[in-house]
Amino acid sequence: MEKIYMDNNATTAVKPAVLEAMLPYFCEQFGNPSSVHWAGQMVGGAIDTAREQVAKLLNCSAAEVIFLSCGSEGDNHAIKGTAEALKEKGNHIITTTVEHPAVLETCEALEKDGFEVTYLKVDQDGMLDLAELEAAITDKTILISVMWANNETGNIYPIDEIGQIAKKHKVRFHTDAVQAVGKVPVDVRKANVDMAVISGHKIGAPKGIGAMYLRRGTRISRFMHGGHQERFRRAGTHNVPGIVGLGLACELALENMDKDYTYVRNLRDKLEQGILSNIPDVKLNGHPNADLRLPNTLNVSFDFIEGESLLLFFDMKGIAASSGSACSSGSLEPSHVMGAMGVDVVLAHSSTRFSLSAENTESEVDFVLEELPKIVQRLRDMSPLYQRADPTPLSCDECRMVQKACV
Amino acid sequence: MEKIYMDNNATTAVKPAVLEAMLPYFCEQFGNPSSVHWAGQMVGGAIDTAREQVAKLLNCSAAEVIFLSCGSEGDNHAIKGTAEALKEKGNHIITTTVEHPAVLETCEALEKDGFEVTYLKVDQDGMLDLAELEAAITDKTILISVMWANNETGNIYPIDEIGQIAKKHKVRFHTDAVQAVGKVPVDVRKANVDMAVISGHKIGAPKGIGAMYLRRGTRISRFMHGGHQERFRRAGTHNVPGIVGLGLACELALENMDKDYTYVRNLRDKLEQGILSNIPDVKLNGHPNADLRLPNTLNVSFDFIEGESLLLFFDMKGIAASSGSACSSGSLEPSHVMGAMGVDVVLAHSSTRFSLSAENTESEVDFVLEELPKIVQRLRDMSPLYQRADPTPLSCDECRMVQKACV
Amino acid sequence: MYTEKVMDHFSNPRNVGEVENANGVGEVGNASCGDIMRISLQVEDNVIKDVKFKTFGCGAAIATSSMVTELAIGKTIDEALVLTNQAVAEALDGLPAAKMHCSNLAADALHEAIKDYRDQNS
Amino acid sequence: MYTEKVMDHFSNPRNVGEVENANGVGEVGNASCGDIMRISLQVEDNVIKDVKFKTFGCGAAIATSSMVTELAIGKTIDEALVLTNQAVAEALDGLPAAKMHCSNLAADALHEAIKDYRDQNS
Ligand SMILES: Cc1ncc(COP(=O)(O)O)c(C=O)c1O
Ligand SMILES: Cc1ncc(COP(=O)(O)O)c(C=O)c1O
Repeated sequence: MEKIYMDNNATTAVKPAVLEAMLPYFCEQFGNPSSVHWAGQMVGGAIDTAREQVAKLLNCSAAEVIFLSCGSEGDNHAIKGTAEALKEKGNHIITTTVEHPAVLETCEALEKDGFEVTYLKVDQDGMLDLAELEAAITDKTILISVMWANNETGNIYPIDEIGQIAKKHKVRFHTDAVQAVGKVPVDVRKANVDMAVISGHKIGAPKGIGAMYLRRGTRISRFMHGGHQERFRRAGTHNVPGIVGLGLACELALENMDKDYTYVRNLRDKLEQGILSNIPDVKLNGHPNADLRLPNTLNVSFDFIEGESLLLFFDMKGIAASSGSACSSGSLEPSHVMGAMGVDVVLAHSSTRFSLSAENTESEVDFVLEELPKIVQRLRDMSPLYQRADPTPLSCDECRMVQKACV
Repeated sequence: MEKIYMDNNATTAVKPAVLEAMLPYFCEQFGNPSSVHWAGQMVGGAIDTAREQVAKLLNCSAAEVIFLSCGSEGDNHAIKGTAEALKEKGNHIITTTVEHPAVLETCEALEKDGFEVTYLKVDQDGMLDLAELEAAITDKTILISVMWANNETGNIYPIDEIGQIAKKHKVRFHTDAVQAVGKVPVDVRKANVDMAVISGHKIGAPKGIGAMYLRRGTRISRFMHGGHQERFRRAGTHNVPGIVGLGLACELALENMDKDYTYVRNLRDKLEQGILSNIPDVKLNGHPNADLRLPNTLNVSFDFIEGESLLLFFDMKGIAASSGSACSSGSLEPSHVMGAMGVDVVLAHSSTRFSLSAENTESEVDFVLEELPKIVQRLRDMSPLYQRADPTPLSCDECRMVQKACV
Repeated sequence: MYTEKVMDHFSNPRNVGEVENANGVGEVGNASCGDIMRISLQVEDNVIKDVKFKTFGCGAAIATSSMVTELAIGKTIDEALVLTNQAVAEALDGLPAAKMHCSNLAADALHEAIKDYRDQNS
Repeated sequence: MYTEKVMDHFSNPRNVGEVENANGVGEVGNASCGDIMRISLQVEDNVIKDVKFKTFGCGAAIATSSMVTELAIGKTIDEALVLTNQAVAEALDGLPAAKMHCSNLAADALHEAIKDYRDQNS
C-alpha cells in the first residue's frame, strides 16, 4: 500500500541532505565543542555555520540565536525566563487562547506563582482582535506572547502589527514561530519581535533540536541551569549533529520556500476545494481566506463522526493525518483551539488536519479525495448522531469524571 | 598524526552500532509517536524497547524512565521539580561542593527563591563525611542530591550508604549518575535512589538525549510544560532517533561493562603509574585508592604550569585531554572541584584529566607517557614559578575584576 | 496501539445499525466526551434474538460496541446483565490503558437497553 | 580558537627565559587568575637591547608574551611604553574575546619592567 503522509505539522521526515550533513558528527567529529583539543575544535566551526544559517532565515544576527532541545523548551524558556527577569517590573502576561500547550501550560503554571495572564479570545475564524490586545496592556504587562501561525488551523497572526503595538507600549514580544518558520517568511527584525522560537523537526531537521531568537540586550533568566554553553544561556553539551541539521534545514527552507510552498499551496487548495464541494456537512476550521492560513494546512470537520476513528480508517488506506479529537490527542478535551473558536463539540471531535509538504503529489491528493467520501459515509452510517431525530446528548458529569480518571 | 582521544568524560563518540540503529528513524520511520497513524505507530515500539533497555541498565521498571534532552535537563528537572512539589513540606536541600554545575547552579538559583542549601564539604581526597551529611538533615530537608561519580576526579560516592541515610530520614534522594552509568554498576533499586539522571553522549549515544529514573510514586512538578508526552512529565515531541540510540547504548553498556572496564582500568592504571613515577612535582587529584574512582579516570596536576597550555601542547601531538583550568573551561575560576578539595590554586590550574574508553590502546598510553614528560618540562622551563625563589604572587583583586569582565 | 482483535472489530464491525421493531434501546455517553453508544435489542422469551449498535466514538468505542453485540446475541437477559465492560475489553485482548474507561462503555449501553426492555415489558 | 600567529608564537615562543644581568624586571598577574608574566630587560642608552619572558598561563598568555618581546626589542623605552596590550593582540591577528582581558597583559609586564629599570636608574 502506498503511504501518504499529510501530517507535516506534527513532524516532518528529515531531509536526506540534512541527514547527510549530520552524519560525520556522530562517530567522527564527535567532540564536545567546549573542549580545547582537536576533537572539540573541529566542531566549533560547524556550530558557527549553523548559527549563521538559522540567523539568516530569521533575519537576525548569529549572536542572537540560542540552540536548545525543542520548541517546547524555547517557549518555556522565553516565557518563564521573562517572568523571572522582569518580575520587579510587573506580573501581567498577555497571550491567546489558541497557543500551543507549551505556551498555555507555561502561562498556567505562572498563574500559580502569582502572575496574571490574559488569554485573548479569538473569533469564529480563529482570529484576534488587535484592539482588544492593545486594551489588555497595563503598566504591569511584561510580555505579549502570540504564535506566528497556529498548528491546528494554520491561521497566520498579524505579527507585524502586534510587534508595532508591543513596541509602542514598550512591552516585550515573544512569538512561537514553530509552525510558521520555513512555510512563510519569518523576519523577526521587521516584525519587532524580541523572542521567537523554532523547532527542527517541523522543517526537515531531526527531533530534539530547536532554537530561540533572543534580541540583543533582552534580559532573560536562565531556564536550564548549569554549564556555560550558549554564553551562559543554555546549559548542556551542544547537540552538534542536531545543530548542524537545523542549520542546513534553515538554509534549505530559505532557498526553497517560494518554490515549495507555491506548489504545496496548489495541492492544499485542490484538496480543500475537493473536500468542501464533494462531502456534505463539512466545516472548514480556520480563516476562510486561505491567504491568512499557512499554505500547507487544511483543517475540516466532518459532522456526526469522531476524529480518531476517521484517522484509523484513513490509516487503513495509508493516509496519515491528524485530529483534534481528545481520543487521538491523549488530552481530556477535544482541541482547545476548536473550543476557542466556538466550534460545536461534535464538530470539534471530528476536526481533521491535513498538513502537506513538498513531498506530496497531486495523485496523492486525488487518492485522498477519492477515498475520503466513502470513509466519511461509512462512519456516518455507524453513528447514532447521523440523521438523528432527538437532540445530541451533550454533557454528562459522571462520564467526564470517568474520563479524567483515565489519564 | 595519530589522534588519541582521552577525554571520554567530556563526551564520547557515538558507537557505530548505535548510529546504525538510529538511522532508520530520521528519514523513514520519522513519525511523531503521539500520532495515531502508521507514521506514528511504527515508532512507538522503538521507544518502548529503548525504555526497557534503559530500565534494565538502571534496574528499574520501564515506567520509571523519562526521556529528556540531556543530563543538565535531568538535574534541573529533578531538583527544581522536587523543590516546587515539596515546598509545603520544607525548604532545605543538601548537596555537595563537588557537583556538576547543572546541580550547583540549580541549587544556587533555588537559594534566590528562598530555599536553603547545605553544600557538604569534601576532604582532600574529594570524599564526603557521611556523619556530616546525616547531621545536616533537618525536618525541613526535602532533598539530598549527591552525584554517583565525579566528572573531574572520577571519585565514586557511597550512594548505597547515602540511600540508607535518606531512607531512614524519609528524605528524597537524587543522584547525578551521568558519569557513573555504563562505567560502574548503577542499581537504583539497591541504592534506594528516588531520582537518577543519565546522559546519552557519555556512553556512546548521541548528544541531545538523556533520561531520568523517577521512582514510582515520586511527586514532582513539571519542568518543561506543554504537551502530554512522557505521561505529562516532559513536553516536547519525542526525539525518536536519540531515544533509540540511548536505549541501545544502555544495552551495550550493560553487556560490555565488565569486559570493557577491566581493560580500561588496566590502561588507566598504567597511565597513572607511569605519570606518577616518571614526572616530578605531580599530584594525583581524587581518591588515592583507585577502587574508589571510576576505572577510566585519572586526574593529575603538574606543578608550575597552566592547564590550557598543557592541553594545547598535547593537542599538537594529537592527544585530547581536559583541564580544570579556568582558561580552558570558560569559567571564571579554576575548577570548583579542585577548590573544594583544597588543592593549591597553581595546582588547580594545572589539573589535567585523562578519561579513557575501551577504544584506547596500550600503545596510545605508551605514546602519552613518552611525550608527556617532555611537554611538562618545556612548559616548566617557560614558567616564572618553576624553581622560583620568591613566593608565588597569589591574589590580585584588580586582576580578578578584569577577569570577571571578560566573560 | 490496538490489538489485532480490536482492529478487526473496528474495521469490520459486526451488527451495525438499528434493530427493526426493537423492544429495548439504550444509549450511554455524550458528545462532549466524544463517545456515544446506542444499542437496540429484540428480546424474545428473555433471550436476546437480535442486537445492533450505532456508535459515535474512537476505535475502541466502535470495537467494544461490535464485540458486545457478538457476546450478547443468543444470551438470556440475565446472562447479558452480568457481562461487564472489563469482559468486553478482555474479549478484545485488551485495550490501551487510556481507553479502558473513556471508550469502554458498550456493556453499559447493553444494560441500558435491557433495562429499557424491562421497563417497557413490566 | 586561536589564530595561526597565536599558535606560532605559542608553539615556538621567542625569547623565553631570563635576561642575564637584566637591569629591569617586571611581573604582572597572579596565580589565582592563572596568568603570571615576567619580563626581564637589558636597556642600554634608552634602547631595549635584550628582552626575555617567562610566563605561567594559557596559550594566549604565552603567545602575547612572546609577541611583546619581539615588538619591544630594539625599541627605545619611550617607544616601548606606548605599546598597548591591544597592539600586541593585533600583532597576533587578534585573540578570542574571552582572552582579550584575562590573558593579554604582556604589554603591562613590559611597562612594569621599564618602570623597574627607571626606578633603578634614577
Ligand atoms: C556529572 C555530570 N552531570 C551532568 C552533566 C551534564 O550533562 P549534559 O551535557 O548531557 O547536559 C555532565 C556532563 O557534562 C556531568 O559530567
Ligand atoms: C505551534 C507549536 N509550538 C510548539 C510546538 C512544540 O514543539 P516541540 O515538539 O519541538 O517541542 C509545536 C509542535 O508540537 C507547535 O506546533
